[in-house]
Amino acid sequence: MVEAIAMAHGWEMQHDANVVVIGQDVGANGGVFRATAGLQERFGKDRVQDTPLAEATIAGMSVGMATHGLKPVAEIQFMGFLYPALDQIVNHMSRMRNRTRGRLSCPVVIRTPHGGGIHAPEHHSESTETMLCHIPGIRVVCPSSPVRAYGLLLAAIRDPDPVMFLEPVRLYRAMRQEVNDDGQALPLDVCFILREGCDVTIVTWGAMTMETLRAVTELDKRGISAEVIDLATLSPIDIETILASVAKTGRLVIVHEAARNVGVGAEIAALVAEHGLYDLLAPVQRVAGFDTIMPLFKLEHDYIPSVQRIIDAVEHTFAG
Amino acid sequence: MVEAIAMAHGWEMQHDANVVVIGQDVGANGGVFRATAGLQERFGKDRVQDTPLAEATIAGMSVGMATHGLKPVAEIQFMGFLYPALDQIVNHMSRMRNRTRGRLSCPVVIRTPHGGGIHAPEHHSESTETMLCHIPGIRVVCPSSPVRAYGLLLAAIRDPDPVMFLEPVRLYRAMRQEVNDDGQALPLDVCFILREGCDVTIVTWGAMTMETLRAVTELDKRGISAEVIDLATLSPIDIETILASVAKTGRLVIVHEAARNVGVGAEIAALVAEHGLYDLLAPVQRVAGFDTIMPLFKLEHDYIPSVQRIIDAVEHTFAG
Amino acid sequence: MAPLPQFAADTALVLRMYRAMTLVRVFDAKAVNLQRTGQLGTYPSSLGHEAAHVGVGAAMRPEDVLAPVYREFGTQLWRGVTMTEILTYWGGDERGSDFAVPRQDFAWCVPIATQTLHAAGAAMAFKVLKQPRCALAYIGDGGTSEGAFYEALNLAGARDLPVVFVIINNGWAISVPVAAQTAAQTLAQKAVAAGIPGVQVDGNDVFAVREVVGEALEAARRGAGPSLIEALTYRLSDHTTADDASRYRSGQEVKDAWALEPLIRIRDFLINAGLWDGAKEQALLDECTLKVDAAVTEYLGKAKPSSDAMFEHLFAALPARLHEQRLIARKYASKPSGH
Amino acid sequence: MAPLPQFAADTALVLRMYRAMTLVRVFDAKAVNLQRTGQLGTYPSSLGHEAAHVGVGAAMRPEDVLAPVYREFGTQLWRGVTMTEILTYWGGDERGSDFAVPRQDFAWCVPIATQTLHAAGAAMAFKVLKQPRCALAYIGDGGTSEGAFYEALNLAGARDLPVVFVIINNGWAISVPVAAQTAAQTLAQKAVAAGIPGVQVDGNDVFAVREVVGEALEAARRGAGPSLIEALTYRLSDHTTADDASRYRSGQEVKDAWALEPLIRIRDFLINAGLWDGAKEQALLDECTLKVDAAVTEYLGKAKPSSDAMFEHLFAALPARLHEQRLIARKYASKPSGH
Ligand SMILES: Cc1ncc(C[n+]2csc(CCOP(=O)(O)OP(=O)(O)O)c2C)c(N)n1
Ligand SMILES: Cc1ncc(C[n+]2csc(CCOP(=O)(O)OP(=O)(O)O)c2C)c(N)n1
Ligand SMILES: [Mg+2]
Ligand SMILES: [Mg+2]
Repeated sequence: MVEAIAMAHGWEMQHDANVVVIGQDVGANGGVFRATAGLQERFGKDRVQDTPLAEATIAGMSVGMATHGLKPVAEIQFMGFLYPALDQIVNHMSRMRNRTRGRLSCPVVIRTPHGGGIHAPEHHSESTETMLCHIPGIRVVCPSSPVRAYGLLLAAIRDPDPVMFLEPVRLYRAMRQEVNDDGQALPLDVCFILREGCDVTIVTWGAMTMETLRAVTELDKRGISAEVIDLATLSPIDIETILASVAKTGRLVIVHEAARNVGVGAEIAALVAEHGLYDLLAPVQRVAGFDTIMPLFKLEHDYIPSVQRIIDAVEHTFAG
Repeated sequence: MVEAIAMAHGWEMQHDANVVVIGQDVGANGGVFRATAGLQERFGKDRVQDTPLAEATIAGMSVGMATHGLKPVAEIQFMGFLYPALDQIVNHMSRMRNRTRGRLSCPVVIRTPHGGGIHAPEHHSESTETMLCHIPGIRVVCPSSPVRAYGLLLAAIRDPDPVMFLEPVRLYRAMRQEVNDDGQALPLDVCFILREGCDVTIVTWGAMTMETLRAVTELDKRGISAEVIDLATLSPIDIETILASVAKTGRLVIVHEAARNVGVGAEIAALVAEHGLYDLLAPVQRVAGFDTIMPLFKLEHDYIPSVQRIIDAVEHTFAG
Repeated sequence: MAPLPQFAADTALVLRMYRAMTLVRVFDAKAVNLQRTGQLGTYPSSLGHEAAHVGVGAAMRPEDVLAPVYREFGTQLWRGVTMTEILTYWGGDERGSDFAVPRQDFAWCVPIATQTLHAAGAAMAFKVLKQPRCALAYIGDGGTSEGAFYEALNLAGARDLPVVFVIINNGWAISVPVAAQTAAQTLAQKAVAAGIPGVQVDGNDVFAVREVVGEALEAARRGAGPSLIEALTYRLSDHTTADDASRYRSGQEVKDAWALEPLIRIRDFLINAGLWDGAKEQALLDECTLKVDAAVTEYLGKAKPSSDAMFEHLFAALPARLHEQRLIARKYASKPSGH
Repeated sequence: MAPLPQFAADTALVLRMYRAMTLVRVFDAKAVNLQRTGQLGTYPSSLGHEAAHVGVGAAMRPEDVLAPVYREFGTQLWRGVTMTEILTYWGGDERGSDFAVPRQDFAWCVPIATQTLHAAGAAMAFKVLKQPRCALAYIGDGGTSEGAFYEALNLAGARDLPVVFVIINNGWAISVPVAAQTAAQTLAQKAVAAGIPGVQVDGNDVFAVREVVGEALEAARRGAGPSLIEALTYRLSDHTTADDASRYRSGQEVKDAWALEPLIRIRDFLINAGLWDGAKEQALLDECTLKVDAAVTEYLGKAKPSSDAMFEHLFAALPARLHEQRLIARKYASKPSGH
């Protein structure tokens, strides 16, 4: 997937001279995950800039650049290091258009790795999308494959408003797929149905699509046909697609890696409890990370929901 | 309510020499809302310290103080200025005990005003408790009256782990109540039933208890008996009390000032959809702030849920 | 005493600066009054800061970009922000930040120090886009304790950005005096951490401010990099209308500071130069009052925005998900009214 | 050249420092090797930093508190952290941070610069509790760009805290050289922003480091306030085992840096002083290898923690709400295994 991300950068920088890439080690090093590999050689040091080691700087300078003619695509090295940038994201990036009644705006993309599972050190495995999704005025996007990473990143860069772009680290290397470098964006604000089914709806996103699709293969064998929805844009949520699916299947399981308490899964469950209650044949199930600190890597696979947990949750919706 | 808060500080500082108050303008000025009025005169400049104007400093030094023998009670002047402190809260305060297997810990209280409705300037009316509730390893508490402010603040200071203490600004001056300065703490991790009823459960917290109780008076007239639950500890949620109430009433309305999308209301709705689905006679209703930027004060009362919105939501649960 | 800068010979300019300083003072008194009578929200007075603010305004070019904090009305008025816009914002209405002029300036910035990074970012845009423009960010003495401020200085230095940072050292950050913010003997020396020049200037001397800031901007414009200026002045008012400074500072200190306030000084200069007299002063005050009153009338006449305003500029186009909320907001909106 | 500090006459101490430097180097090579063979997680080598780290360790007192970043194993070993603990942490197990000794030191701190505020806070506790102790925080050259670092310096200065900040300037922050971090010609001068003393020291000279840091700590301890020390050294290794430094820096630069590496220098001193020879060197290396191997064996023998570990130290007592999750975690836990 990481090549698809570098490719999307390359396409858009080639076609829009105002796109500028900034971040720690994005230049000569091409990013610690190589997501910006080769860009500085191709587009020069003005358009591909290593920043000082300061996340508030990355977000704050993005605001200034975006309000004054550029389109910054910024990398925060890991999601666990995003917090010093939050002040600028919440108090400025998301508000500039509203504050000035459209006079100034912030077409910024902030990319950051998302989630665990690659035996990384402390603070390198976070998935705190909730904190971002709750902020009005920004979009939060999380691709689940190289093709979607390419298309959604192009859409994010072209969007006139700020987008947080969360890249599941487990997919960076694990997932390979032919990607057409044709500059075609995918739509934001909509889910993708990864697989149709009629017995149960499973909503998930990012790397958890992998465990979910594995669980679905097993469920097939057991005669349960699951519809799998990749949420893709985590905020705002495309609830219509989910409600339509639940209306068809009558059952809903939500799978995410982030902690369960006030996770994005809670919002989906709440929306379905509000608008689809009478379609539900069984209680909604959430399969999520625990409400604990993401452990160091010896236990990370005890934290990240397993295929078996997903299977059991689905079966549970048939148990009542 | 602000006097009750100052009183709780005073009691605990008197009885525990390790309690130290820090923050901007908490000293000679006694806090911009007067929540620390008189403390510096009483306990001296070592125990009641004005900090430099830097929120990361306030949180970061609290970590250092708490791990090394003190119990800091820190004030962040408004919730909109909490963001520079989040890095320390998420990455250290909430994790110190877990990281060191209990060797070091962070008995810190961070107090901050919560919500709008007092015609304050930009960034002075935020209620982003979601961002805090999603963090494992900290508690989030929000009192709804002077008596509860006193008792819960004492509990928060005495707790061996970090507590975020959110003080609804609309209650600071509006709400007056006789408070016994007897050093009696109230329990954390439990809700308070403000009013018993049998037709519908309304869960709310902080300043929204005011609109809710007004709505309930009107609903009484219409023959609807509402049970009102003050969530009080927003994380972890005392879901048992809520489920028991919903089992009795069959209907649930959640009222909060914060934006609706991935608000704490979503978690409550999700938990009830999971564990109380068969008790529900009608879809859960959430009455919440809009998923927009909290507007400047000319429109703040168009943003904050009104009594009428609550009444209508309750009636809606009887409409199906 | 340093010799007068060259521009002091430009009588029209000097008079314009004095008029601007007087206007902002008259405006300020009126705004405080509006707040006291319930017609304006919390308001941060600029009393005592007139020389610093007008001096900076006069040093900037229209195409430069200002990143203000919340109090620098003298600079904003000079650059074309209107008194009606100022009142509209502090009256709780976002439309006040939709400046008709200067379109590219940042709006007021309440989260202390964050604006310094915006200015650095704008300067980076000017550099990348090869535009001969500068950004200028204000910051208070208290604001210099925030990490964002140092980060902005450091970024500006490391990338040689066309940006100037102006510290308004008015002695206080609400109730906290400068000596409690830092052990640094001057705030200008904070520039050393970023390897950029730092200077102090008498912030009550409009000539000195315009000269020093003008030089810094010209240096930045010609590629000589950023700089930091500490303007020494005094906050003669309470922090805002919500504050009571008598709780934490002595009346004597304030009284002493009045002796150095900036208007007297330039007025004396004008009188000595034969350019000013009592009649002219009275005419100016009358003119200012008329202007301020006209702005107040316009402000008070504005209808409350509709609830749709919450949704209108959230995104370039409102996502489908929010259409229903806009309807709910309309249904429960309180009735529109002037106030 | 400055004269040797007095303690250089203390042969036992000097030998102890040399042994410690050698041990950490042997340990380091082994740790990198464990990572390469899949027996350890990402690991940040301390190759080239031995003099700086051991010098600091030797300057501190046991009752002082260390706030490390992630790489300062030489200091930690000196203070009593064990090699097994280090491997346990970098092997992905929180138990590694439960130091048997020194109980009050902070654990590794991955979010850059945040530890500087912890040290200042601990120093504040010592001050309020009137304990004659100091805190010492490390920070990298890259780390000096973070706002938190300046805030910590400023707080320490403003409140005269017993804390010493040591910048390990090893030339690089992953792929970013110091010159791209800041326009400041030295990192020591960043102290000026906080009004505290700042000095540079040769970080490859263990005598100089111990002397300069020791003086700073003694000053802090007797109430003379905080200070900032910049130790100049070089990162001879990749940033971590996950990095490939050949992408962004020249082999020649690294080769040149090897000529100044810290072990040769003290070894030459010992040999010249007649305190060291080839046989002693070989014996030391053998001894170090044995110690390292023993630690590795202990580390590899540790069973994987149970899933309960996620819940055990989340709070002092697990809230009721989480009991069910602990059961779910148990049910789905992967099987315990050494690795
Ligand atoms: C990040 C942040 N923290 C706290 C506040 C609350 N606050 C508003 S003004 C102020 C003092 C500012 O002092 P200074 O920087 O000296 O500016 P002055 O008001 O003197 O112009 C504080 C603490 C804020 N607006 N932003
Ligand atoms: C806040 C934060 N941002 C980014 C990172 C990722 N990161 C880890 S080490 C490093 C470079 C640190 O360089 P320096 O401070 O010079 O220390 P050194 O590695 O040279 O010892 C970066 C960017 C981090 N750990 N924390
Ligand atoms: Mg000030
Ligand atoms: Mg370095």
